[in-house]
Amino acid sequence: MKPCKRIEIVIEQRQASALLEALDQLGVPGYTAIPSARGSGDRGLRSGDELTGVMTNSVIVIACPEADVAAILELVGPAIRRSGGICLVSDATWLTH
Amino acid sequence: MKPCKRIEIVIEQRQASALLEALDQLGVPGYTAIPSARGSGDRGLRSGDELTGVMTNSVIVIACPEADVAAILELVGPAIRRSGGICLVSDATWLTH
Amino acid sequence: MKPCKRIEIVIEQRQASALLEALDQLGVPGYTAIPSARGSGDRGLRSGDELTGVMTNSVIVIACPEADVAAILELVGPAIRRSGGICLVSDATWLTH
Amino acid sequence: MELFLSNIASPPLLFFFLGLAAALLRSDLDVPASVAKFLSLYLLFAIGFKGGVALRETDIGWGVAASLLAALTLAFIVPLIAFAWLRRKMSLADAAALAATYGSVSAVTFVTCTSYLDAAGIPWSGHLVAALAIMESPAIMVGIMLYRRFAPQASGTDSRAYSGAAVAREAFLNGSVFLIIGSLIIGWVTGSAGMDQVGVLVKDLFTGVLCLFLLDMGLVAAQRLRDLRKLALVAFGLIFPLLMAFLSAVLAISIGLSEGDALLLTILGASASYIAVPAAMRLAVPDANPGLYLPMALAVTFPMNLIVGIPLYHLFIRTVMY
Amino acid sequence: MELFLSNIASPPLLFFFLGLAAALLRSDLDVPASVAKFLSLYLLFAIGFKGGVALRETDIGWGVAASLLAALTLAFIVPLIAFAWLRRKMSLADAAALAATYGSVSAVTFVTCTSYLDAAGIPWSGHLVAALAIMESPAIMVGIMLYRRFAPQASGTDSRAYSGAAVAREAFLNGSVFLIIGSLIIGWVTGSAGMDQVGVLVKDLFTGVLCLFLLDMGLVAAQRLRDLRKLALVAFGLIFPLLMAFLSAVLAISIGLSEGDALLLTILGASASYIAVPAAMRLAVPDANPGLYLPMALAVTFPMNLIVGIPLYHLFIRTVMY
Amino acid sequence: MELFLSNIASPPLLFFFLGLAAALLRSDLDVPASVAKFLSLYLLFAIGFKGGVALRETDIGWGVAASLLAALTLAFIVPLIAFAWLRRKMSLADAAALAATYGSVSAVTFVTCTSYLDAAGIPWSGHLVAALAIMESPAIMVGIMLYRRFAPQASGTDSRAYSGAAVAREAFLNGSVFLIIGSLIIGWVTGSAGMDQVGVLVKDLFTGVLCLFLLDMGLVAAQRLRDLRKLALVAFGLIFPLLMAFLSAVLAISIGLSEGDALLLTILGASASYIAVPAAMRLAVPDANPGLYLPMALAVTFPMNLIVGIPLYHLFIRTVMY
Ligand SMILES: Nc1ncnc2c1ncn2[C@@H]1O[C@H](COP(=O)(O)O)[C@@H](O)[C@H]1O
Ligand SMILES: Nc1ncnc2c1ncn2[C@@H]1O[C@H](COP(=O)(O)O)[C@@H](O)[C@H]1O
Ligand SMILES: Nc1ncnc2c1ncn2[C@@H]1O[C@H](COP(=O)(O)O)[C@@H](O)[C@H]1O
Ligand code: NA
Ligand code: NA
Ligand code: NA
Repeated sequence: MKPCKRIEIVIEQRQASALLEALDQLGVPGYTAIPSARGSGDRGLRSGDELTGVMTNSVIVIACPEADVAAILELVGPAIRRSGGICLVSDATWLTH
Repeated sequence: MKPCKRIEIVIEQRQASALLEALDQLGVPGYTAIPSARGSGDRGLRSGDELTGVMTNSVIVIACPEADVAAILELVGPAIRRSGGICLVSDATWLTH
Repeated sequence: MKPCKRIEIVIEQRQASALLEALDQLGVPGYTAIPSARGSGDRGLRSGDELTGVMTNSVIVIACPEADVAAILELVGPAIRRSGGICLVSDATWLTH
Repeated sequence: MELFLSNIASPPLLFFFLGLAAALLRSDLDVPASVAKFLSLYLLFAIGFKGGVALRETDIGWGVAASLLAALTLAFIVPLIAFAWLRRKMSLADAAALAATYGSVSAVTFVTCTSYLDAAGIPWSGHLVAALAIMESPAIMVGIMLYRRFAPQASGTDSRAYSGAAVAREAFLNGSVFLIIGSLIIGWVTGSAGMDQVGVLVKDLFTGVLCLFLLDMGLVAAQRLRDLRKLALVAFGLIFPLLMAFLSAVLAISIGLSEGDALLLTILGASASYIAVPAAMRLAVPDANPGLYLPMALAVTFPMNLIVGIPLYHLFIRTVMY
Repeated sequence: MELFLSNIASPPLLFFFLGLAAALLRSDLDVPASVAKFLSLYLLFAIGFKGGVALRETDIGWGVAASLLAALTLAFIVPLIAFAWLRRKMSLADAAALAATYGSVSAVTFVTCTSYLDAAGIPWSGHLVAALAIMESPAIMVGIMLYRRFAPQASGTDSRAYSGAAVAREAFLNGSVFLIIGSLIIGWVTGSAGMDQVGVLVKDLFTGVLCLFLLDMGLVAAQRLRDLRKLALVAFGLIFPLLMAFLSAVLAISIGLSEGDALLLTILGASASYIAVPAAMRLAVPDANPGLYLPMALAVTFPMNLIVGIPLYHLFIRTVMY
Repeated sequence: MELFLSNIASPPLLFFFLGLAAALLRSDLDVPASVAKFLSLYLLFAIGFKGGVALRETDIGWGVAASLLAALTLAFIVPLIAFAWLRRKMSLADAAALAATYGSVSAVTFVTCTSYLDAAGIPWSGHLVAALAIMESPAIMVGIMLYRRFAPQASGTDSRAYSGAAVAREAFLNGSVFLIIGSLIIGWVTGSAGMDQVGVLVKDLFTGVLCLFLLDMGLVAAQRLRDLRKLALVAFGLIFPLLMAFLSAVLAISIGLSEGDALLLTILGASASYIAVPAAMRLAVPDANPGLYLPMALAVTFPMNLIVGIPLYHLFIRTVMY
């Protein structure tokens, strides 16, 4: 087990692919993305029932060493400022294999 | 970054809308809800393959200041006592934007 | 509220059922499983758009007392070594009901 | 015997067996949940529309009134009998939920029965679809009312309890009830001109889609069966519908329904709901265990009606009528 | 009056009302999102293919060229009028997004109108489907360009801003635009031999599937309506399409289109996009509020066109033409 | 040449190209995964049922026995050849998985080939569907057995290793294998009476649904192609099927199959599985890289067979036969 950071991002589904590509280029060790989440926040309700994905969120989880966090947040910040969402960082331990 | 609490609720899908409405009225800063989760717990297996949503869970995540936690738990407690589920609270930091 | 551990596992969807059955037999207090997640990691991209579930992940969340963690990790470790995935452990408090 | 064979050798039932077999052998065959939901919406839409169009061509007389009255009677009596039977044997909540489950009806069983009649060339009337629609809700209300009436001090119903309006909403605005009634009305309003526009979807595809849906129901029923290990409950799920079928068939024959219509009313009396009622019970009677009423309706009574029930009731009706 | 009644009594519109009613009464009826998406893909595929096959049998002459030119003209003018109207009343981003929304078209409205014409036995031409395809993209580009042109110092467009190529991609490679154009071309290439192979799916099932899709659109439209509480916006969503319908109808008649084709061009001018444009706007104009343009197009303008618009525009065209 | 043109100008293939184009141009067109899954279930159900009904009308004689024997022979020989070829060039696990992939068959390729034959008016027999069903499983077992036989000390197979029963389950109870065999049997049991009930779904809609499914396969194939950057593998995915097609065609002609049946057997030999086998390999040979065998079967061999293979093999068979 090694200590790590768990970053959890909620972002509009249509913006998620671009963010994931940017994260890939940054060289994050990996990510997991859950599509089709509903939500509510400053920008009102996203009911997740849309034909277009416009009103739907994706949830992205990244496990990474503490050292990577700053660079990731620098990518995530502008993205969620532009079109809404949240980003939480917490401590975890990672089962190494 | 500011410290916050991350509340994670697993509740039966058919009860989720009512809970989210109640949370809205309480004035939580926001929430994200992931539908169609399977699960198992004290009340047996919920296989998530039902036509009706009866055997399916939703996962709800709320990021909020510590001060809000008590009021939220007061809403969540009776709901999951009635029809099952869990509620976890942990520490996180929130990227402010 | 009582302290507990939150275990979060990302594993290939087709391996998830076997793992959940094994966890059940071990006697975990419960679990929640979210299907159809995309992801990327050491084994490349899993785009989650497959007809077969081969390129799709499941996310499994388990809340349990600290004492159970070791036994669970012993099950999870080999499973994700074989076919990929991650396992994170973090602290939380559990709303008792 | 012949009836049984021709029933079992029909494509819908064979696909139901295929689904059962796949699940029992633990094949990884599965139908995505959203698609199964859609197939069920299609079946409600199609049977409702067909029924409405047929109803339009009927003159509403004594025959229609008698069927609907008989249906309504069954919808109130059956849950009361079920409750009386079960009350002592389990918790109040479970007994009430099972009363609602067995008092209400299964649209898929009904639909399979119409396809059985069509294949056999036996005519049936559109107002039986109206009977189906009428019978879905009352048992839900009866179940909830029984639960409340007998609850010691409204146990399990805390401050955020379920209001009367909410009960009615669950009973009448339930998605499947609403869709079938709506389609019935639309079919009735647009008549044969409407049928010309949507007939290929509503009629020509019907049995084929039913095959695909029953394939999934077979998969789901076999999985649910694993959850249900209490023999007494399995016995109830087999015997109670037989008795209710007997009651319904006698009623149907005594009010002079035709062979096809009598069989449909019988199957309504004998079938148990596994879509509308479970959804309603989770909200209205949350302390009843869905691990009981769901598999009993879906994994015991539904296959029994499909495989043995339909030809058996048919045989009974034939024997009495001719 | 008769036109209104025959429109309202058609199965597709009645199912739209059923969906509206279900949502307003808070029934739990719902169509899974993935299925609704698929139904919309089917409608684009079918209308595109039908249009392409029909186009093949037309000789491309003045009539076709005039319709397409008229369509293109509307596609550039309508968003400019909308923008001029709205610019002072709201933020730049919202005005630009609404201009794109109302300048573009709704394929589902168009498709419902073809089913209205088919039911009435009025012929229409395949090249109107080409007009539909042509009109989807330009308004998106106009909207984005207006937004950039008037933005003080490119506000809201930071370093990761939206490039010109990306704008074009949103406009032309949008999934629904791409599918309808592709199906149109494939229908044109394979002609009636192709139609023989896929005709049952593309033609015979069309109205039936449209019923199911409009059921879902009714559900979604009523839910969206709740989000929209500004009366001025509702008024715009009702009045602006009427004016654009008037403009389009006059244009259609003056270039000599037939009754059916004129109605289709009119509905193209009057309808607002709620699938292609919102998807594009979220990427190109992220600071516009989707809580405005989405419900206005989907919950105000779409039902208005379906219920009142189609027969009203038809009446107007008839009155002027005969 | 004519053969190529008529193949390429068919609606199913054009929709496959449309899907490829959409993905290559990075359009956001997409078909929901659950719907794509359902369309594939439909195709297996329909082809199985049609084959079963046709089989019933054939008298099972030498011709049928010879085809099935030839199919079985190919199912064992092809994976062995593939393994011999690849063994030195990659890890044991990858070689075994690719052997299974290329030894098994693609039902969608087969189905597209039947639609090609139907459009050309060339008859084919129901027992070729039985051949398809027979060929799906053996290669899976051969692949797993090769993997075990050559593994140094059962590397990669830890204590929770894969049992023999599990291997058989993967091979024979795989969802798609099970559905096609089940539908074949049901078609055979119910015969033309069954076909009367489900014919519109199973026959009239077939090519149309195939168009929609190939649209999605085009989208997915183009996306998968991006993952595959090794030229040698692409070459294998193009050349190996050609050789196996040659082998199969010679076998087919030498046992006296008709033109249509020979083409179907050839396409079975030449096609590679991208649904059943990958699912099985993930469990049975987890250390093989799905990023190799999945894109090779889906993004290289499948399009090659669809676009070039079918008419080419047809030309070869024609030349030899007449
Ligand atoms: N406090 C919160 N807790 C959980 N999710 C949130 C919260 N605030 C916003 N979100 C999610 O982020 C999405 C966009 O948020 P916003 O930009 O605030 O409208 C919402 O639809 C929610 O899914
Ligand atoms: N210990 C646990 N960890 C994760 N999820 C749980 C746990 N216990 C219960 N759940 C979830 O909550 C649902 C209802 O739980 P219960 O009321 O215990 O049957 C289950 O179906 C699971 O999805
Ligand atoms: N650092 C990470 N953070 C989040 N998810 C990850 C991470 N690494 C791997 N995953 C998930 O685990 C799956 C398999 O990972 P791997 O075995 O590394 O290819 C990926 O498809 C991701 O969904
Ligand atoms: Na009943
Ligand atoms: Na317009
Ligand atoms: Na092969």
